[in-house]
Amino acid sequence: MAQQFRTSSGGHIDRGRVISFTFDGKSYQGYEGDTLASALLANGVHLVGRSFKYHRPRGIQTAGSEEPNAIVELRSGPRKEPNTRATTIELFDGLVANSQNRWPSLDFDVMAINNLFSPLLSAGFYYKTFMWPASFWTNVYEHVIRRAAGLGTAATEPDPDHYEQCHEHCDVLVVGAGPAGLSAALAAARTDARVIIVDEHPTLGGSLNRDNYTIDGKHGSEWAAETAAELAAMDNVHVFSRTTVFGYYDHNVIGAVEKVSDHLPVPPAGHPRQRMWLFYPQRVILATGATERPLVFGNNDKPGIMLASAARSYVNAYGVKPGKRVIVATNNNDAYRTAIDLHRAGIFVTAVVDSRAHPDAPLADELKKLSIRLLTGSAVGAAEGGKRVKYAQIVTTQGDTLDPVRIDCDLIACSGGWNPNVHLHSQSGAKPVYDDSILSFVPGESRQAEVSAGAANGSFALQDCLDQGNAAGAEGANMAGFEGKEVKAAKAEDEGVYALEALWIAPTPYNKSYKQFIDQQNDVKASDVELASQEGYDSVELLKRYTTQGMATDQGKTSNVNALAILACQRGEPIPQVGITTFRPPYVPVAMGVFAGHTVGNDFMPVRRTAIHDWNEKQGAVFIEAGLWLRARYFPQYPGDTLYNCYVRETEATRNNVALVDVTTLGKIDIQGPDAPEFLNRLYINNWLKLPVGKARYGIMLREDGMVYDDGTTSRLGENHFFMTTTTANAAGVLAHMEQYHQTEWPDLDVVFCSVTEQWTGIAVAGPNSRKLLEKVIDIDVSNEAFPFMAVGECKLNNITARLFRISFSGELAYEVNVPADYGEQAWLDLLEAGKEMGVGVYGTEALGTMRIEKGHVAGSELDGRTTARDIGLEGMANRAKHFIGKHCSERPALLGDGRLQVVGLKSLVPGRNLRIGAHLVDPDKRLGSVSQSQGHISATTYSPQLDCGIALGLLMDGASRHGEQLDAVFPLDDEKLRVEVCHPVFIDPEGELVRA
Amino acid sequence: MHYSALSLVKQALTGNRGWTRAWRNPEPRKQYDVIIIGGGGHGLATAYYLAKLHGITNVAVLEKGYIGGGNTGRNTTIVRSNYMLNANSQFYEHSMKLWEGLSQDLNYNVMFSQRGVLNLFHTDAQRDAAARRGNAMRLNGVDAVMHDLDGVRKLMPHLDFSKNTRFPILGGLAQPRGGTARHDAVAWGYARGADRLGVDIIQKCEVTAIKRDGDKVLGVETSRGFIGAGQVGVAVAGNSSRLFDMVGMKLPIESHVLQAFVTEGIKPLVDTVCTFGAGHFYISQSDKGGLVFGGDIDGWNTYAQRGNLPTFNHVVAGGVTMMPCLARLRVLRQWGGVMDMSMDGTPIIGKTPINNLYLNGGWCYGGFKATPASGWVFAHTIAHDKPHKLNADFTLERFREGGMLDEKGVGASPKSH
Amino acid sequence: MPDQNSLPPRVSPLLPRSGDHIVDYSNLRLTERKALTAIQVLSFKGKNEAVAGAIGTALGIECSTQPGISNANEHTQVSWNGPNSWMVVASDEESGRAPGELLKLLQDAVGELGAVVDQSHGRCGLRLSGSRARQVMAKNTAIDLHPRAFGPGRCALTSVAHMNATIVQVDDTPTYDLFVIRSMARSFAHAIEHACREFAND
Amino acid sequence: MLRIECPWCGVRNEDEFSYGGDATVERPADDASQDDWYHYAYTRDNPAGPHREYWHHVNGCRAWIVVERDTVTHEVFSTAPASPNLPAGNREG
Repeated sequence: MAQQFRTSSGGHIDRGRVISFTFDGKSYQGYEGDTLASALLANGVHLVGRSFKYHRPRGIQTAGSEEPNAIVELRSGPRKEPNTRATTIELFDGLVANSQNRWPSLDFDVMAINNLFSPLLSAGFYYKTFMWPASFWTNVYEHVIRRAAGLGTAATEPDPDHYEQCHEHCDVLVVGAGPAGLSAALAAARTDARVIIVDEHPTLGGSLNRDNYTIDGKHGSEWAAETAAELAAMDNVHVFSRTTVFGYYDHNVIGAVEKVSDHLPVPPAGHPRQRMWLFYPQRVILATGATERPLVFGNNDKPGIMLASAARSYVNAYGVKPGKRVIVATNNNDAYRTAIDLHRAGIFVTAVVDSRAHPDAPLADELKKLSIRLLTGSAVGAAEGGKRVKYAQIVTTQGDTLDPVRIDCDLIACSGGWNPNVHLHSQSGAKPVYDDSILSFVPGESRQAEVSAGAANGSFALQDCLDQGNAAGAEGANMAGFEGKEVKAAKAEDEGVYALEALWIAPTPYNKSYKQFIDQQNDVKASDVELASQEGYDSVELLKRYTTQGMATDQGKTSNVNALAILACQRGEPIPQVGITTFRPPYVPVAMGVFAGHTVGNDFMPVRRTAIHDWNEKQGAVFIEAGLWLRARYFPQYPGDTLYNCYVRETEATRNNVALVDVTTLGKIDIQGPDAPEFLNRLYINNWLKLPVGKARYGIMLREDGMVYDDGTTSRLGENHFFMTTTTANAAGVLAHMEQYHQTEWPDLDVVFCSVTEQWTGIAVAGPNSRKLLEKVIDIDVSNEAFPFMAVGECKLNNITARLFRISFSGELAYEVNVPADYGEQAWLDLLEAGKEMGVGVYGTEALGTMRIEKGHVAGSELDGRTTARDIGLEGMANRAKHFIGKHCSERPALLGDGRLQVVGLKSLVPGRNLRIGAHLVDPDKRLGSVSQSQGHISATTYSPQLDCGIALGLLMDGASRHGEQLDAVFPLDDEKLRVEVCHPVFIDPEGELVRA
Repeated sequence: MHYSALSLVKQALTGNRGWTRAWRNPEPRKQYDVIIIGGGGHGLATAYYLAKLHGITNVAVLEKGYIGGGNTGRNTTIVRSNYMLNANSQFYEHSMKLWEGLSQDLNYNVMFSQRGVLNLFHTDAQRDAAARRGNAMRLNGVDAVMHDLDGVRKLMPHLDFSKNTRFPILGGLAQPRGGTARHDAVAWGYARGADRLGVDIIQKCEVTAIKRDGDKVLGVETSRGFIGAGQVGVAVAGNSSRLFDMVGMKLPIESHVLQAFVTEGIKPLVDTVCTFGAGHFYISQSDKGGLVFGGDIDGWNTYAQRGNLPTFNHVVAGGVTMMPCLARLRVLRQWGGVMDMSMDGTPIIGKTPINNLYLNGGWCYGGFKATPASGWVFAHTIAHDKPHKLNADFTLERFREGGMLDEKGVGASPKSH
Repeated sequence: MPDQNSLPPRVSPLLPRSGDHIVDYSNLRLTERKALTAIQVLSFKGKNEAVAGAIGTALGIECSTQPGISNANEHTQVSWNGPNSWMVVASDEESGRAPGELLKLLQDAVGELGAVVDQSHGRCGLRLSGSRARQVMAKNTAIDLHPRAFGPGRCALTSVAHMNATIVQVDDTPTYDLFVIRSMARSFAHAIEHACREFAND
Repeated sequence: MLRIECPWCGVRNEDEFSYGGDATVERPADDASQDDWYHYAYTRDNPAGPHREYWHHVNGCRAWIVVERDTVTHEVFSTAPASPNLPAGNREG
């Protein structure tokens, strides 16, 4: 019969909406409002997983995100999510879940054999063995361990869903929508402050949806619903449900994850699966409640053993009977609610086992009225049963344990007390402090603009929660600058007293040794803690690392305090002295997609395109990444065209005729002001004061440490007006560098500058016929007399106002035309049109590289941040009589001495064989593969059509003085070597006659 | 006691009651021949090699908290020697060789797993740089393999190999002997090894001042009183500046935080260490099943050992771009370790202007993999009062003289290394 | 040769998406502001007030030295663009000015007091308008655009969709003008469009 | 997430800024000793506690600012323009 463990009525589920799902291939039914856990329990399914190390059967221990045991593989295919807590999965139609870490089946798991060997698998056992023979570790042992470790299996296909990140500011942020959180939000909102309230559940209310409280004469859950509705209706309030705050970061920045679509089979079109929220509140109120801790006794991990509050949740919130015959075990008053609520739901509560000698009298009377047996000064010493608890051995907490009382049951609901959820408080940088009255940690002194209220603050009485929330809300708003008249908090009818007495480990029946679990997910037992401390791993951090307690996916939410207490017992010290481990984000595990957000795959980084990009694309250009830019690398023309014959063709077209190249990506900086010349003079190693208007000059700038930073030509457009070009790679860096020196070192210089990289499209027209081409479209005289090498001027290209520069990177007669970018493509087309009859070509970065190598122009691969001006043979440019950035550090002895890598040219001595970038230069005739001293490397290579030979630029130890030497260029990665001759880096036209022609 | 399969079985049969402390918990003596400040992997390794290789056993390691509680226990446990510059390549390769016999040497399984390290490249320029580095490695006797797409696919089958991503993968440079180790075990193994040779490991002992007589150190003031020493070695990377402030010295170091992250445990998915070339992201899978990953430092001075969001988001965006199936896996923990970021990205191991005071720091994020060699050369430097040739280039003086070892070529900018 | 003074048409960096609405929902619209004139003005040392005054007089629009302020008439915006800088943005179509006229006007007004730099072709302008516009912006920028913190007449230099951008609020709809560098225009428009999709059917 | 107040633009997230390092190092005069230049280029106080440092509002108004920040708690005590000659940002509220 379906859902035979449902109560006849009650619960916040919609019994009208039946939902089907499957677990381990078997179909079940539940109701809307169920979690996977409540639906499984409604169907009597308690065995849901196997433990990490011993593969012991495990059930459902909690009803929330602290669940250590009931973790399953949710969904399938590319949407599969391993290690998902059944207690937090909202049921949806067609949900598919499977148990993990078992083989062949959950019911029969062969690895359960580990249970027998458990004494061998004591804490840290792997540090003590698997060492012989050495090679066996990586090849044998580790594979076995790795396969055994881990829980679920990950999807291997790309995640089809989308994630995004949003930002919201507010005056008061309330975390948690239980009694404290709701009244805090209400109090703050009434002052008209901007309020955000966040709760991880689909409905607000927290413990009010779990317990039978009365507030202002209504059932607690009713009051919660009405308050939530009131808040939602206020336009200064933003209510987030299904949203978990996972991190409290510096400067009061709060990270949260909103599960937008996880309660649906797939996200609706255009909607993300999950969304990260970054909240920027003035004040934060932490109303994050408390987490119940289990009792530590023999076999306390068996299916059918759950937290007392969880049992209550399932009955009250989900209308599910978690058992038929129940023992409630406790060391405090709170668990009595469980006994009473379960009894009222028609479940047989066979006994309440209270470790305290003298429990609260009124509660004892109430039990008597309900004729529930009460055992005082007693505890469950051990549970027995196979895949479900069958009976408990009850021992007395004082005196001997030799005649335990056996009580049959199918559910043990236990409470070891409550731990305030101080995680976010701790993440904020504060230190929680130990409070002896509740045997747990409570918030300490605040380090950021946060305050805790209610159970999170160690106050478990309902009226205290409402009052503290109310006060914190008003105060928070007030501190954020909002006044409001005082409103009293809602009135609770509840005299709950907590009255906790310590019971860290229950005595075991007949003093037999049992497995008493502390961290159930990582299978850490009380005996492991004892062993660790015996071996000297006795500070709390060492303990965690050695035993792995608290390192599992539940992050020790239910185990940390118990472990600490047991360690303290071991060391015979009070708990505060043993210390507390700091909590780290995230509060609950959060999908990586959430942190990645939208900027993944193609959107990982923006693409930068020049104005000529579309034309290049139409021509079938092959592009290359240059920073974020896409540049045309070469232009295949015919079928079968390769990189090689394209760049050869494009180079020859340039050298023998004329061709265009898009140089838009170079950085361009407009510099103006009376002190502009002086500023440049300090920036560059060479002289700038006397550069005539209408002229360009090549410049080199260093970093303060004396290494070459960037190079380029800068032109003087007017007396106080310069136009600088930088390399593509350093465009942004050079501007920031200039701003830094101007604002932090030389603020008195009257100069301003801004980037104009984007304003201009740059087109280089290069080749012996470049002048002839330009004459047809440019309205000024570009003859050598009127417009000599390094001349700069304004002109019109057809009707477009343009800037013309007589500069050359190719080493040919060349000009560079800059036009406003929206005209860039038109200008490019006009130039092609004008050059048509002379057969103008285009070229890409590959041919550009070929020509700069032939010409010995250094570029990024030589200016690798480790070379000085001297190393690249341009020390002569430096004017050391003036001051410039990097001057002094470039004069350090090691930079002037021998052994520096210096730029050289290299020629392949093997006809038809080209050199390779990344090859190293070594003494000739060394056996390939032998360890040998690298004397340098090849930084840029090409085949030179001009010289019909493979040439290269390289950095060679003391290279400047080694022209003519022969070396081997070795490429051990591919077992290649090639004989080369060292030469001057300028291969063609050393006098520079062509550029001046 | 000696660890072996046999001892495990014997203890198992007797309820594991016979295991003794892995290291003693001694009271500090008045005077030691050598004091090592810092009970992390480097300090403990130094003490171990001082005792084992140089016969200096009257040694104390002073740790302000608990051993291995600093960067040793906070890093992403990657071991590699895939450096370009000769000095680095040779030093880290020496470390690699020590790793290869470490478990047996220490009789403590440090779980050194040579599953390989793979650096992806996505542009021609990156491929060229990888070639230069890989060839340099080979010339220095270090293993290196250049992989094309198919080679990469064999090692990391679940990466995004499509062209439909911002920076498609072109290939990768691998060091097959690289891998990972169990970070805590390294500290504990060296501690146990040193302890067995007579070294005193003194926890909860914070150095508050360094007592000097001119340019000679006499000993250290600590939270547990004054302790005299013939020589003092400082191995507190992350806090080197604070220690040397005690002797009025400024170092070419800034402290920055490097974050690390781990996901929930899953069955084997990532079988090598893999780094993304188009963003800051590297990943490996621990023997416990968690995917351990990291990226770039946050890039500003800090001594706070905690994580932060902007870098986290950028790092994960790179990870999901590289390997799209990661998106659904959950991050379990985010933490941070404080790095000594040196001014050229390379460590400083050697003498200082103060005669018997020695510095081992500036590790940036290369510290863990260096642990064995770092201790090895530092012990040699202290024992002989001069550097071994393996750390001869790692002097403090190199910055003054212009002998920087700048792998990245970004200059005196710690945030960029 | 084409006729002496006819300029070729300006080519939008957003082609082929230029022109029509990039997003056109009932509650949301993303449209390119085509062929804008954008002039950056920077003041020399100690000339900030003078330059602001000169711009104000030349355009008849108050040019504020106060950060984050943008003033406009029906066709021209003057927005604060940094400690000593403003961006003057106008649509020649709406203003009826000839190409280059605004540049000349500002050059004459500013003279030796500062630098006047044409950025018209270096910036792409997009207009995002509709009841959902603020939610779309919340996905792309961390700054607070809530009416209590921001509004018409305010501008901000910040990061939008991880790209440097200028936000100018035009009206209470709300309507925002977004300016981004030309080369990134397509990536930028794509990111904003993607952030809008959630609201396609509401 | 550091939230840094730009004197002109107001409080912005750290990812709008790029870090410029210790703002207390003073650039030596051209005739200063090599030793001075070594310390300027390389050595830092690197304190655990209050630290004066440069930040560049590179994704904003492009101003360089001096921030006084605690390197342990990350608390920001003050921010100010690096340049005395940039017009002050008399920002409203």
